[in-house]
Amino acid sequence: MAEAVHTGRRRMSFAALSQALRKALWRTPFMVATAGSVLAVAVIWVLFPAIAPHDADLIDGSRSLIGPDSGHWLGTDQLGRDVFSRVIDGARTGLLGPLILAAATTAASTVIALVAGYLGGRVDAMTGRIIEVLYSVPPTIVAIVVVGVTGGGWWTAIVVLLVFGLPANVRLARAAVIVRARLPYVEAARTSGLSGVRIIGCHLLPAITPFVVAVFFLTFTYGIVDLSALSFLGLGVPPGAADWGRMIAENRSNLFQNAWATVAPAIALVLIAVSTNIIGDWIYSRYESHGRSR
Amino acid sequence: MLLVVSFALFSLIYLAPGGADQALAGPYASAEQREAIRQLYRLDDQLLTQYLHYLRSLLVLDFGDSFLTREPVMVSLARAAGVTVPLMLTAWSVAMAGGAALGVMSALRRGGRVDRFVSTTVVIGASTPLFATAIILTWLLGIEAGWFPTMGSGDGGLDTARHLVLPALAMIVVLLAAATRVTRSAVLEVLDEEHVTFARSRGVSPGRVLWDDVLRNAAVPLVTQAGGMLIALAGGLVVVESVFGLDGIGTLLTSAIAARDVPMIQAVALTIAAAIVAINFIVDLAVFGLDPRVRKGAWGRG
Amino acid sequence: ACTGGAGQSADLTVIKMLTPTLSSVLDPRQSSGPASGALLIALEPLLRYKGGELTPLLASAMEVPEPTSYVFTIRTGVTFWDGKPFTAEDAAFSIGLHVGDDSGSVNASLFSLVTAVEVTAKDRVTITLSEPDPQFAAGVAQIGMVSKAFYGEHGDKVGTADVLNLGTGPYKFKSFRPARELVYEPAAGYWGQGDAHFTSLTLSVVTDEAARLNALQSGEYDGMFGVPLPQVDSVAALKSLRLSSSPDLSVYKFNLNVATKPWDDIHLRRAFQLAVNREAIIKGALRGKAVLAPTIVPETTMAELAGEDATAAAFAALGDGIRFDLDTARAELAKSSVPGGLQTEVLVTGSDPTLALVVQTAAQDLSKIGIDLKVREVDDQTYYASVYFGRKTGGVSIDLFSGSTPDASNLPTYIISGGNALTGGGSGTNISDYVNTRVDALLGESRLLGVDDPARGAKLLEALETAQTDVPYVPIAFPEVYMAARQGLDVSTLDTFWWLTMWPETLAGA
Amino acid sequence: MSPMSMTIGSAQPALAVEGLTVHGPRGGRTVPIVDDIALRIAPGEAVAVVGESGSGKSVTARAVIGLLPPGLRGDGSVRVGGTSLADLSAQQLRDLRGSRMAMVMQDPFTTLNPLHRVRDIICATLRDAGGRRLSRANRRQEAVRRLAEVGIVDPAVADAYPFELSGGMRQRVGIAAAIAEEPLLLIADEPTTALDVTTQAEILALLNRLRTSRQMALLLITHDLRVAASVCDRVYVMYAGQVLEELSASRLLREARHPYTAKLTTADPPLDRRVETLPSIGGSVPSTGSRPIGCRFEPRCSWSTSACATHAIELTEFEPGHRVRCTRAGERLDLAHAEDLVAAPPVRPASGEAIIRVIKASRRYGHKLAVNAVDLEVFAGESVGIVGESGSGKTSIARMMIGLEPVTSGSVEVAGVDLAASKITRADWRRVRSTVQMAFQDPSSTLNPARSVGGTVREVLRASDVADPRARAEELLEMVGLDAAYARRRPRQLSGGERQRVAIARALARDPRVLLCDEVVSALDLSVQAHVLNLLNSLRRSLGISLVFITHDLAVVRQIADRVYVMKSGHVIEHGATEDVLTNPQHPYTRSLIDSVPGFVV
Ligand SMILES: Nc1ncnc2c1ncn2[C@@H]1O[C@H](COP(=O)(O)OP(=O)(O)OP(=O)(O)O)[C@@H](O)[C@H]1O
Ligand SMILES: Nc1ncnc2c1ncn2[C@@H]1O[C@H](COP(=O)(O)OP(=O)(O)OP(=O)(O)O)[C@@H](O)[C@H]1O
Ligand SMILES: [Mg+2]
Ligand SMILES: [Mg+2]
Repeated sequence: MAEAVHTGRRRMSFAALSQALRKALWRTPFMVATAGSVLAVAVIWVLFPAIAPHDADLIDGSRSLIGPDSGHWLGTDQLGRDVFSRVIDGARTGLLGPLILAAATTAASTVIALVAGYLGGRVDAMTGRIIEVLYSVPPTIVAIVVVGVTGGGWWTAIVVLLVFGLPANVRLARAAVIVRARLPYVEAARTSGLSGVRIIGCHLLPAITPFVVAVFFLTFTYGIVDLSALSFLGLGVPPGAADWGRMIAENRSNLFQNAWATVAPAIALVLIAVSTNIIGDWIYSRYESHGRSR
Repeated sequence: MLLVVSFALFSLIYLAPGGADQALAGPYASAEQREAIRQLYRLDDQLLTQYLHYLRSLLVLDFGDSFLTREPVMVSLARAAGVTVPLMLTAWSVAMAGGAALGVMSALRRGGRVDRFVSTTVVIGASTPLFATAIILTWLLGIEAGWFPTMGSGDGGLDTARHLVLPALAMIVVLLAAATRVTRSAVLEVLDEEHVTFARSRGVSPGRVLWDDVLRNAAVPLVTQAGGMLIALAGGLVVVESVFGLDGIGTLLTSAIAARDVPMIQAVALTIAAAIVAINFIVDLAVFGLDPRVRKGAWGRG
Repeated sequence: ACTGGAGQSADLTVIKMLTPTLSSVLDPRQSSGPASGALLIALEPLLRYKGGELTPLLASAMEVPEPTSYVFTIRTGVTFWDGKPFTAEDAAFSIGLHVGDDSGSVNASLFSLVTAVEVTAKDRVTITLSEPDPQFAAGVAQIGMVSKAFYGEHGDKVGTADVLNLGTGPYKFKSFRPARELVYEPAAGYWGQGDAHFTSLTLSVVTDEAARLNALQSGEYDGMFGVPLPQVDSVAALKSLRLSSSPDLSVYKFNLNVATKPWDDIHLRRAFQLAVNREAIIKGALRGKAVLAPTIVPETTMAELAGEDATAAAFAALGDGIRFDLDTARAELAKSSVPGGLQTEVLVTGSDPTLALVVQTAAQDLSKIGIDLKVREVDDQTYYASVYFGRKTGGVSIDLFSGSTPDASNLPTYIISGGNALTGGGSGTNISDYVNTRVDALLGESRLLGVDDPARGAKLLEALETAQTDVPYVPIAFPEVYMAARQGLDVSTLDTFWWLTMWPETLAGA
Repeated sequence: MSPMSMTIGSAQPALAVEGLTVHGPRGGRTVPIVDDIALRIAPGEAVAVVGESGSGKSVTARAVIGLLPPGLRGDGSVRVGGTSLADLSAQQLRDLRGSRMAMVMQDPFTTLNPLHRVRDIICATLRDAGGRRLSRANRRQEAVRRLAEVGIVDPAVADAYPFELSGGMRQRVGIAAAIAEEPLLLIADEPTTALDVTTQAEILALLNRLRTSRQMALLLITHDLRVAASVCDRVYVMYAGQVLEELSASRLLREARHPYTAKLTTADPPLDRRVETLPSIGGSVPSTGSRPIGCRFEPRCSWSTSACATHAIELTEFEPGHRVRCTRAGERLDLAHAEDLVAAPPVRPASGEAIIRVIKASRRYGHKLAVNAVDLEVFAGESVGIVGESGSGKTSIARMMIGLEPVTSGSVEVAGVDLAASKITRADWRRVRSTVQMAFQDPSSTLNPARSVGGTVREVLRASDVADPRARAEELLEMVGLDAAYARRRPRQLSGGERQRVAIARALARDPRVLLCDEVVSALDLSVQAHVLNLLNSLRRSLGISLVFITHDLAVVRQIADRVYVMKSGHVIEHGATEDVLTNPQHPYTRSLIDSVPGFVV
């Protein structure tokens, strides 16, 4: 009996899942689908850098700055490195940095918001105070100052962007949590004696999950934009790394020789940023309309 | 907050490799020469001593002279602000006005073609890094079309205005996107409110409904966010000024950092911090003026 | 920037030029090298560098009664822009500004041997050195003369945008934005013959490379001194501009610090040297706009002093010793204390992007023998602090060292003399902290000789050869220096020491 | 041309709606929301539209005034005072609004523009002789006059902002604004739902007064049958987008002919006595898009025939002025009416030790004392009601009893544990948790949407170390009248009443001795409310647990509470046996509360 119920449930949930998936795909706007495919391509680049036609770091002075041809689809840069391969290789830093940033920001802000929002009282007030102070500080300026002075580089930039980007996210997440911490089902969970960890993990977290996912994507977008701006200013990744921001900066004065060396990474950068933004926005708006109708 | 910022900066520079002595003495300087300069600027004092000394001079509103240019930092700051402030304010106000207009337009045509077009463009605008926008604009309008100078801040007056067109435009593109977004969602939210329907049910003319009921209510969140956007714009300042070779606050900051010009870094950072405080205050004031609920609440408390 | 008119070159009287660097203060103490080019047309020096020679300017004559004594006769009839006469007092004051450790002058190293600056007669200034210095006169040509009274009046505000400075030159300062832009106007009643050619002259610095290129292309500027190598091709592509090039007295080199483990090991240094593919670097990173460097002094500079034949022979020998040869490099490495190779970090500064390109290219070949170079970009201050002033590197560093005077001994004195090793208490320009008594002896002897004595050249050559065997440096290339200007402006004769000359005259084609 | 110039004979109805249909999107399709509605209101007549939530009342009202929300489309003919709206230009339609018809909405807290002063809101549409907006002084004067008309005599109110006013005042301002141009027809969409009972009575009285004094037709939308019966002349009963019955108000409670109407009236708990069980209607309202083809009430109807399910039913005249959409309207069905219900046995007074003892407990929020020195006791097995106007502190006291809200002063003892103590041990908390549990008001958020029903209950069981959570969970669901199969459902697959039942099951999972119910039925439709009330009563009987039942509805409290506490501004002003308090109130406030209930006479 128990067996039958079990399998029955599984089959049902599978059917429900596939149906939900089909429905979701069907209803997905064209833009979001496009954005998704762009991201997918980028992820493939990150996972399989070997698909690049050349070694992205292979320097060959005799082939410097040639235009696109059959060997080098997007030509070469100043040191004769293959631009196309570098754009592919650039996906790693291009996505990894924002990914780390977004993951860390999302995780940290969610945890802080959940704990502060759930506990309320003095903890929450303290968090709120700190956040208010940090909130009005523009992270990029701080990153420029700190990285500029310490010469810290990429990781420092990420940490600074994380610390100073956090308040905005904590603020949003905290607002979401506080609303939900007052929901009857959460209060019911409290009064029925569930542990705080369980309430936070099983009731509050799922309630703000779409929100968290949206924040993740949006932070990701800002991560791309901010980190590439720092790289562009020479404050991010070390020279020589195939990073889109840096490639743009390095090749910008060679526009006349091989424009693709600048344009290709710029296109990649903008496409990825736009894609994550579209997806984040989409999730967020769905979440928001859900929130409203509820 | 200003104190925190200033102290944090002080320690940061104190701990950073290299110092003003190097910048002043040049790469061929001997240890003795650098030592002499360190003595002169008291760079070898304890962090706290230096800081207290600095604070003391701040108290009498003396921000000191720049190590590098020997000018009072306030003079350099004022010169840089002469470029940055008009740039920021123009970009910001144009973007706010345009964003508000676009946002209202697309909100009123929710789901329509205009809305979808605006929303899409806005996403692209918002997620294109500022430097990329700047480069594209330089290339299109500066070089290909040759309409505007791509570099420098001009010789004052109309010429400066011409020089600021492209940098302002670059900032506008990014900010406009954000402003449009905020306006759109604010207006949508207000449109869903009952009092809008109520006003319409009483035959109030659409223009009045739009103005009195929709826009005035949507203005509150917009104004609240407008300050934040102006602040966020400061982050892009360094990039824009660098791409367009402008001698504004951002450039001043980076060059001061490069030379470890402590008084200058402090002055710039404090100015930015003070500007942020001021912006937030103005926003609060504006919201105070706009929203009687806030106003009355404040009266009740005070 | 053209004032219009018939479109002839003679009508170019308002020009704006880009320059690599401007100082933050209009004070000779705060500018050296190309930055001084902005000062020396307004704050004239005692001696003017012209056509490779030093000619009298504010000094009507220079005598060297003994190698440690220089006597300058001050020209009469020279007036400052305010009409006051230029006196020996002013000259002594101007030189004195740079003497001493506490002078705060970036040019102090040029005057480090000075023991006294005295006004020995109404129109006479005598300078006493502690030891002979063949480059001293060239140093004097690098510093502008200022007014003692003006300095007394304005104190440390001299040179700021508000106060500017007072000089004797045909161009006077009109407005100044620190480190950014300097505008000159003709000085009324110039003491010398011939008025300023340009009615308005502007020098600007644009740090962003692309912005610079855009500005050149849009015609906002009329030319540029010292086009950075990576940009040369782009500038060359601009139809409106003409480019000229000349050899530079500067050298890209790896510094292998002999006092830092494991680089104290000659085998390791040799292995490193053999594994650097300098041709590849020149072709790629330097865009072919540089000459292979067998040692740290360019052949032309050396040849002027030591003679063509002797120099050519010596350079050929030097060049043979440092061929790119990976197999030999491997063999050397095997003999070293780190036969398996090593990994180390090389700092580069963002203000010269070429450095990073050079290291990256070198790293590709070095990695083949197991020496793994990681590039880290830092800002100028960190770079100087680590490379020049302290030895906070893993032992390997890279720099572009530029001569401060045209003399052939300039580079060797800074780079390989033990006195400039940090370990010897020197300024640290001997980045490898290389101390070799033989080399020091040779350099010392060369100083005692006459400025144009070919024997001096021979001693320098020998010093270079001796130092080479110890591989403290791996010379890579001598970059060329490029000037660009629109038609009608003549940059063809401006060389790497353009800033020591009366360059506006050259530009005007006078 | 202005509609003002049209002449309207008194013979013309104030409102005549024919064949009104509104379509809207649902799940990607366009479905009808309301179907073929016909309404007719004579000048000066008051007509009610009643029906449960989602039946299409608001959509109908919006369609009449021509302000459907975006995405909805209406067809059919609407004539106001003889003018067909379809013939009008947008400008003319706008002129008609406010001057010929106006609307008052449900929530007085959101219908007024928060940024405008009362005088500007009221006078927004008024013009002087020259067609210009009134000057500020004129606006103020005019506003004061009109406020007086709706019973606000304080002239300062004209200069106030809406947020400075109480709910009742705001609704009056809303009415004053709506009738500023003396319309022929006033549509009031649940104008009192958000208000206190006492205020509600005043507003209804005001509307009635205005209607007679101005000969203004009133279309009153409500779900409160008693309001409809007491205030209006005629009633339309709506269900699932259709009018099921149209009859005179006097017949509504006693002589309804449609089984749905009849059931609804019996499900409405009587105020004057306590009944054994309240009749309820099984099933739930079909959602738009999945309505039956035949009679829409057929699935829930106990008199349905096979034909009911397959054929659409016409609205037919049963008697003059009484139309019914039912095939069996003419037959004599054994339709029960309110009088026929069996009275409940008298209450036995509770005895023994108090489980919860609240002594001089207060709760302060900032400057506001929400609960002020309240004494309250709950004994084993009894049912305690707490009634009072909105904001009187009912919820706060309940939350204090379960430890969700700290006690500012006084003490709250639960099973011997003082919740006001600064430190409470884990064991003590455990004891408190297994003594009291709570069910909340809002059915839509009372369950975690991400968890299945079974999961929700089992989670609590696991936390209290029950041996076989799965079996016990099914047992609990059955106890609240839900099939074990419900365990697998998600909250969104449940109706409001079902959710409330699951919430009760979850509360019972800890085997509490006291169950706190904070307005558990106020958001539910009448038919479902009866279910939940019956459930609670039967649980009390079978399990012997005590109930603390918070409500503002006196009729409900009568059905469920043995003793009742009446609260006002944080104080308990009266308490005693329900029977005594309701029939013989001692405190004037209690009396006014009772008097405010429409149609109820002590
Ligand atoms: N804008 C809309 N878009 C789609 N469907 C809507 C919209 N507004 C209302 N509906 C649907 O129309 C139906 C009737 O809604 P309506 O608001 O008229 O009900 P009601 O009788 O007023 O209920 P209540 O008593 O809860 O106010 C509901 O099922 C609702 O889902
Ligand atoms: N968290 C809170 N912060 C501040 N004030 C509060 C809070 N909760 C309640 N109040 C105030 O305390 C008073 C009593 O509120 P409570 O919710 O107990 O009333 P109630 O009788 O349950 O009202 P209702 O019938 O509207 O539910 C109200 O004036 C309310 O505004
Ligand atoms: Mg409704
Ligand atoms: Mg309540």
